[in-house]
Amino acid sequence: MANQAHENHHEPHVLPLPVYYGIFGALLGLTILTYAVSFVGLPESLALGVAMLVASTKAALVAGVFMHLIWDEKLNILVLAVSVLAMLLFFGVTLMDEMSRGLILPEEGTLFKQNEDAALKEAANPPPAEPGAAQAGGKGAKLKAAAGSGEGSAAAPAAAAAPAAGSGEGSAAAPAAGSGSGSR
Amino acid sequence: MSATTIDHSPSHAAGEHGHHDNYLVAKKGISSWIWTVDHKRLGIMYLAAVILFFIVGGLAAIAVRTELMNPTKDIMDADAYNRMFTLHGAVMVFLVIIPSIPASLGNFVLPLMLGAKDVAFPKLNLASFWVYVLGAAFFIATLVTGGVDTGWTFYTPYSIKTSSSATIALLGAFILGFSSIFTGINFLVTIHKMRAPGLTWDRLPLFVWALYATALMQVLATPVLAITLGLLVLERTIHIGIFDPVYGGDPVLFQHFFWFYSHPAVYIMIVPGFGMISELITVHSRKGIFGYKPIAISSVAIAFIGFLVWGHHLFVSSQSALAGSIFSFLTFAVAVPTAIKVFSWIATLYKGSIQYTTPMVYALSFLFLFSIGGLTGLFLGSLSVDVHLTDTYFVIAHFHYVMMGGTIIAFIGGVHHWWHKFTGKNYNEKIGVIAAIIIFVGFNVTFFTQFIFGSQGMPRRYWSYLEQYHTGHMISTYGSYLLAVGLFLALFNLLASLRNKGVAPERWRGVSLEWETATPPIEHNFESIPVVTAGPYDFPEVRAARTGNGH
Amino acid sequence: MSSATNAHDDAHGQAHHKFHQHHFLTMAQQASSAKFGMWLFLGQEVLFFSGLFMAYFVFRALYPETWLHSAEYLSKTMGGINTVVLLYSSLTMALAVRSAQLSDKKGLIINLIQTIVCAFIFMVVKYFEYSAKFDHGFLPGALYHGHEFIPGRPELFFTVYFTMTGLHGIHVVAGIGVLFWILKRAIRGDFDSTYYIPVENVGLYWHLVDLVWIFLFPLLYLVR
Amino acid sequence: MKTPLLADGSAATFWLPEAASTFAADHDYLYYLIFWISTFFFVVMMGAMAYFMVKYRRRKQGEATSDIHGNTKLEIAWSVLPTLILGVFFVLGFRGFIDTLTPPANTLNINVTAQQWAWSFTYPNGGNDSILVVPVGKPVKLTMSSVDVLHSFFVPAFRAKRDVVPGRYTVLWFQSDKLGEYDVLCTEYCGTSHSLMMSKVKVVSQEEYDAHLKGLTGCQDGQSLAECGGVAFKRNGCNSCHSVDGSKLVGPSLKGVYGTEQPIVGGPAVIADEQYIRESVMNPMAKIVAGYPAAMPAYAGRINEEQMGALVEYIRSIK
Repeated sequence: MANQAHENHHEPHVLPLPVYYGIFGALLGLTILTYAVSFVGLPESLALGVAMLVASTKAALVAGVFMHLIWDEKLNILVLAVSVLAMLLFFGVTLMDEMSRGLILPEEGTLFKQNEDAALKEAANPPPAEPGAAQAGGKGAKLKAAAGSGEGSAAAPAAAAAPAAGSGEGSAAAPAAGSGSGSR
Repeated sequence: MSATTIDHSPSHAAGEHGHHDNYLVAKKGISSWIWTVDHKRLGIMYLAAVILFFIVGGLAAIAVRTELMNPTKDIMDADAYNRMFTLHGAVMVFLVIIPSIPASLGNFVLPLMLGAKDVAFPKLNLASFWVYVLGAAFFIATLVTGGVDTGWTFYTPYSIKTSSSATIALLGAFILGFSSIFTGINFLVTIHKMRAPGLTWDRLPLFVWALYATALMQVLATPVLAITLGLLVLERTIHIGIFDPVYGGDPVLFQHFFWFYSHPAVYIMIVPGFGMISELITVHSRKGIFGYKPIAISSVAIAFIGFLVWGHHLFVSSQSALAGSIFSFLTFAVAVPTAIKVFSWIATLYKGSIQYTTPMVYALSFLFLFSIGGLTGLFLGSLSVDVHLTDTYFVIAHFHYVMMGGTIIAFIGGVHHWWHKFTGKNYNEKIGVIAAIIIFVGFNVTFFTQFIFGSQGMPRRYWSYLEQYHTGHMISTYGSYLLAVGLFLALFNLLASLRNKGVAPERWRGVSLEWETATPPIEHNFESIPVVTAGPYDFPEVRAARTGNGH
Repeated sequence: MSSATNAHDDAHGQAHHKFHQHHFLTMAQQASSAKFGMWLFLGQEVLFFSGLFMAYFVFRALYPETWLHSAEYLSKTMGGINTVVLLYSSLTMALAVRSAQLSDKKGLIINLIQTIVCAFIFMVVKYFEYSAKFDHGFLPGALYHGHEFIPGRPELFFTVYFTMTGLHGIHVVAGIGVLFWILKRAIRGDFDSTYYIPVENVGLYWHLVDLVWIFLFPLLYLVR
Repeated sequence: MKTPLLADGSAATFWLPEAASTFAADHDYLYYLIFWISTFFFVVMMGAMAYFMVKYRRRKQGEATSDIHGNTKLEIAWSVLPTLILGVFFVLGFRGFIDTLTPPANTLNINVTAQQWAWSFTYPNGGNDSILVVPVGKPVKLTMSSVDVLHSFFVPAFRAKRDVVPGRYTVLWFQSDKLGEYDVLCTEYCGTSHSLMMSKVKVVSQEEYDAHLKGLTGCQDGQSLAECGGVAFKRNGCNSCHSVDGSKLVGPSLKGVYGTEQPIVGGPAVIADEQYIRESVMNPMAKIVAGYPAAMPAYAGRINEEQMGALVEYIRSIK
């Protein structure tokens, strides 16, 4: 028959209270663990990995027990699995692109250094009528005191060998870019 | 899928003499329509809205083509032109093609095909319709506030900087997204939980399979569009910088976000068309479908692989070569199930009893046009050829062959196919066929020309162009006028039938469940829940062949 | 092959329930459909949030120094308190569903009230965190005017911070709304062991809000 | 790979424009390969359809049809065959794509700046021009960036296209062995005058190229300062937004503007003197003339002092 719904779900499936308290205790413990690990000073990628591992465990506990997924229809588990899979594909492929832009040509993977494109910022400021925009230029300039507004946005990055009209100013800006983090 | 019994359904299911009124007259007054939770009335309301917006988008297209008749200014300046092609694209994509088959035909037919009294969540269905109207109202509002000039793709950073009223259009598309998600959830639950007894997965009409694959994509992809457009609205209002290079954001990231939705959206648009064609070809040639399982499964396969090919819109956009290559590979992978479908439809005609009804003429012209659309996709999927062709009229022609030659033609065919079921009236068959042929000819004149001057290098979204493309544009414009004539003729033919009195006799009779109820259907669809004992295409003619006693 | 039976009045002899909708054959079918629909909605929520997580990962990869330094200005303590508050509310929500399953009206009401109180505490803590960011000029994008030097693109970090926690906050506020609705119905006595699917669905929604926070907390506050 | 389907490997055909770059032949080969294979399959499919349409048209209501549900061998065949053919297309396309992305060593490097709605090419000696002049038979590498929105650099005759993205560099290379003049088009929608954002690429002999390069920096001998400014005006694409005959384009016309009073958004009117013109070129956002959009990019760092002086002189001369 097409509808399993006729058959199942006659009586509610009730879990004993200690299960709930036990899961809550485990969640608290894992929270304390991840909080404590953040003070250890692990290298960044390792810290990210550990934090994600702990968070995934917590998520599995909440989804499995609090959301009753372990005892639920298989279909509902499938829904969650498919949506998480779609999300991971989205992350994976987009990140793969962002990380491999400079694979063939290094300059293609280079975002403009923040100080080099101050002129770009000036040029692209939205019309003053827009709220919030009017302040943008001023405080931007104040924060990035190192930036000279004259540096040409047309200048090629140091990586690109091509000399450009503004190359003089461009390379002058390059040391300041040490604080910026344009490249991958 | 074949059933051994010929006792197709209980006789009392077809309640021709029941004491229930049909859905059109069961309740009276405007408010009984506005607040209706009846999936059939909602389907009709969607149908009316979709046709209305198709006319709006179509008139915009005529205006665009007229302007392009000559390389110089014909009827509008560059700014007006940019707003006009954006209007055409946005209205056609968001208001017409996406809801066309699923929300209007699907809404009406799906519960009937499943033998259910309604969709799983009727109130959500109603909400979905009014959310659609609200989103459409935002789109219409942009007309009053001066239009939008970003193109329907809203590429950053132009969409951040433009002074046109893009914010309103973005909010409109954001809202429409939720309408689409609600419909998708509703359909998935309905198909999973509300099938009539005996209606197993391998007895579902292929239209239902197609709607299932579509709904899956609507639920999984549309939320990404919603968050993208939401971020873009914030980008325009408070400049949050995610897509804006001025603040270190990445404009190409927007394209990833956008196409992660919009490529599956292309399949959201075409897969229901596939389902529609499966119904038309079988019913009007009285044949079971050739290869039920491959067609059903390829719908779902296309839905899944469709999530992995979005980057083929970004081959020249500074996407990495690695990503581009992977996307190209997967794009070719999605071509295989599509090819299988087309082969199967053609094979279905073999040893059929083909009647040249209006819906069948649309189905055959779909096969012709969609084949061209699919094959030209191979040019665009090949990395090096795409470099030359992308962003030219070749792409315009390609997606019109798929979206219009595919989805819209299937949609019009479907409306003719079920018009009698919807209204109880028969339209003029001769005029219907003539209109279908005019549309077919006009379409090819308009868009095949564009393959040629597109290959020659004519870029898209150009208000004026170099002299060498003049002849092509002129032919294309004349073709579009012919196309418009055909479309209006088809519409008038359908509307004229509404003036006939009484319920006309049925001219073709399928064997899936929607044909088992009264015409027009009663308010709760079935007098009693039918029990299914055979597949969806087990026509008497097929059974006659099987038992060998065909006369 | 089954023969043609009339399924119309074939409702397993169940009495017609007050909340039984006519287009479902049985209460069990209705409950199962509603729950499947809710899960699909949650699946769509996962993808909805994924856009912002995507932005987080991309910009973290493009501006690693910014991420390392900007996170210093978020309070681990406040984030930690909110984590515990949300986890506790998740527990009370799960217990509320359990009470409904056992037809325990009093337990249901008490657990729902506890959940709502936790949601309010969460929003109050969030308010203090946000006002601290506003005072220091740590605002998204063009609004950013922080005085402390943070390398790279701090405005992007705070864009990601505000959009992620903001969208999550909107979900918490919406959650408070539906919790009040379900509380009202619980007081009216709508729910018992034969009909508790609205409680269960609101519970699923509330747990998802918790799930999102479980990932937000380490990503934004802890990993530096 | 030569292309056997073209009479001459480089002349324009019905489908494709003239081919003038080294990788155009490879591109055209694959294009025609896909074209003919597609045509073949299309004819077979439509032929079968037309045959069935005639052979199996309905002769009698209710005539028996057939109980065919599939044919496993046939279905496997028509799954595998397309897969193999598509695999070939992918591999050929991939190879061609990598070629267009990988410039050889020893390229001539030219920087491209795109803005609404003009192209600007910066040569190795620092000279700017609004058209691209390249020596014949030499690989050229363009390092491109945009100052405002997305653009796309497209030369149909070279089969070369690449988006130009603000905030990033993109690279496109080509080599042309054919003297001539080819169209440069913008193919990423960029606003009002998107369709007018065209330029030319001239493939010339090495000597002509060298001479052209020399003429780009500063003013020529015997040229008046105003004339020199007029040339700079065109080369920097100023004329795409500012007319010199009084007609209104995106920006104000410069006819007779020198020395007149200009209304400014959110501030007092200013006299259009030399100081104001300099500021307007270098930092246009400082004072926007009322009634016009704030659309002009900054030229600071892109125009040298000599050109700036000549520009002022030119604007003064437009009466």
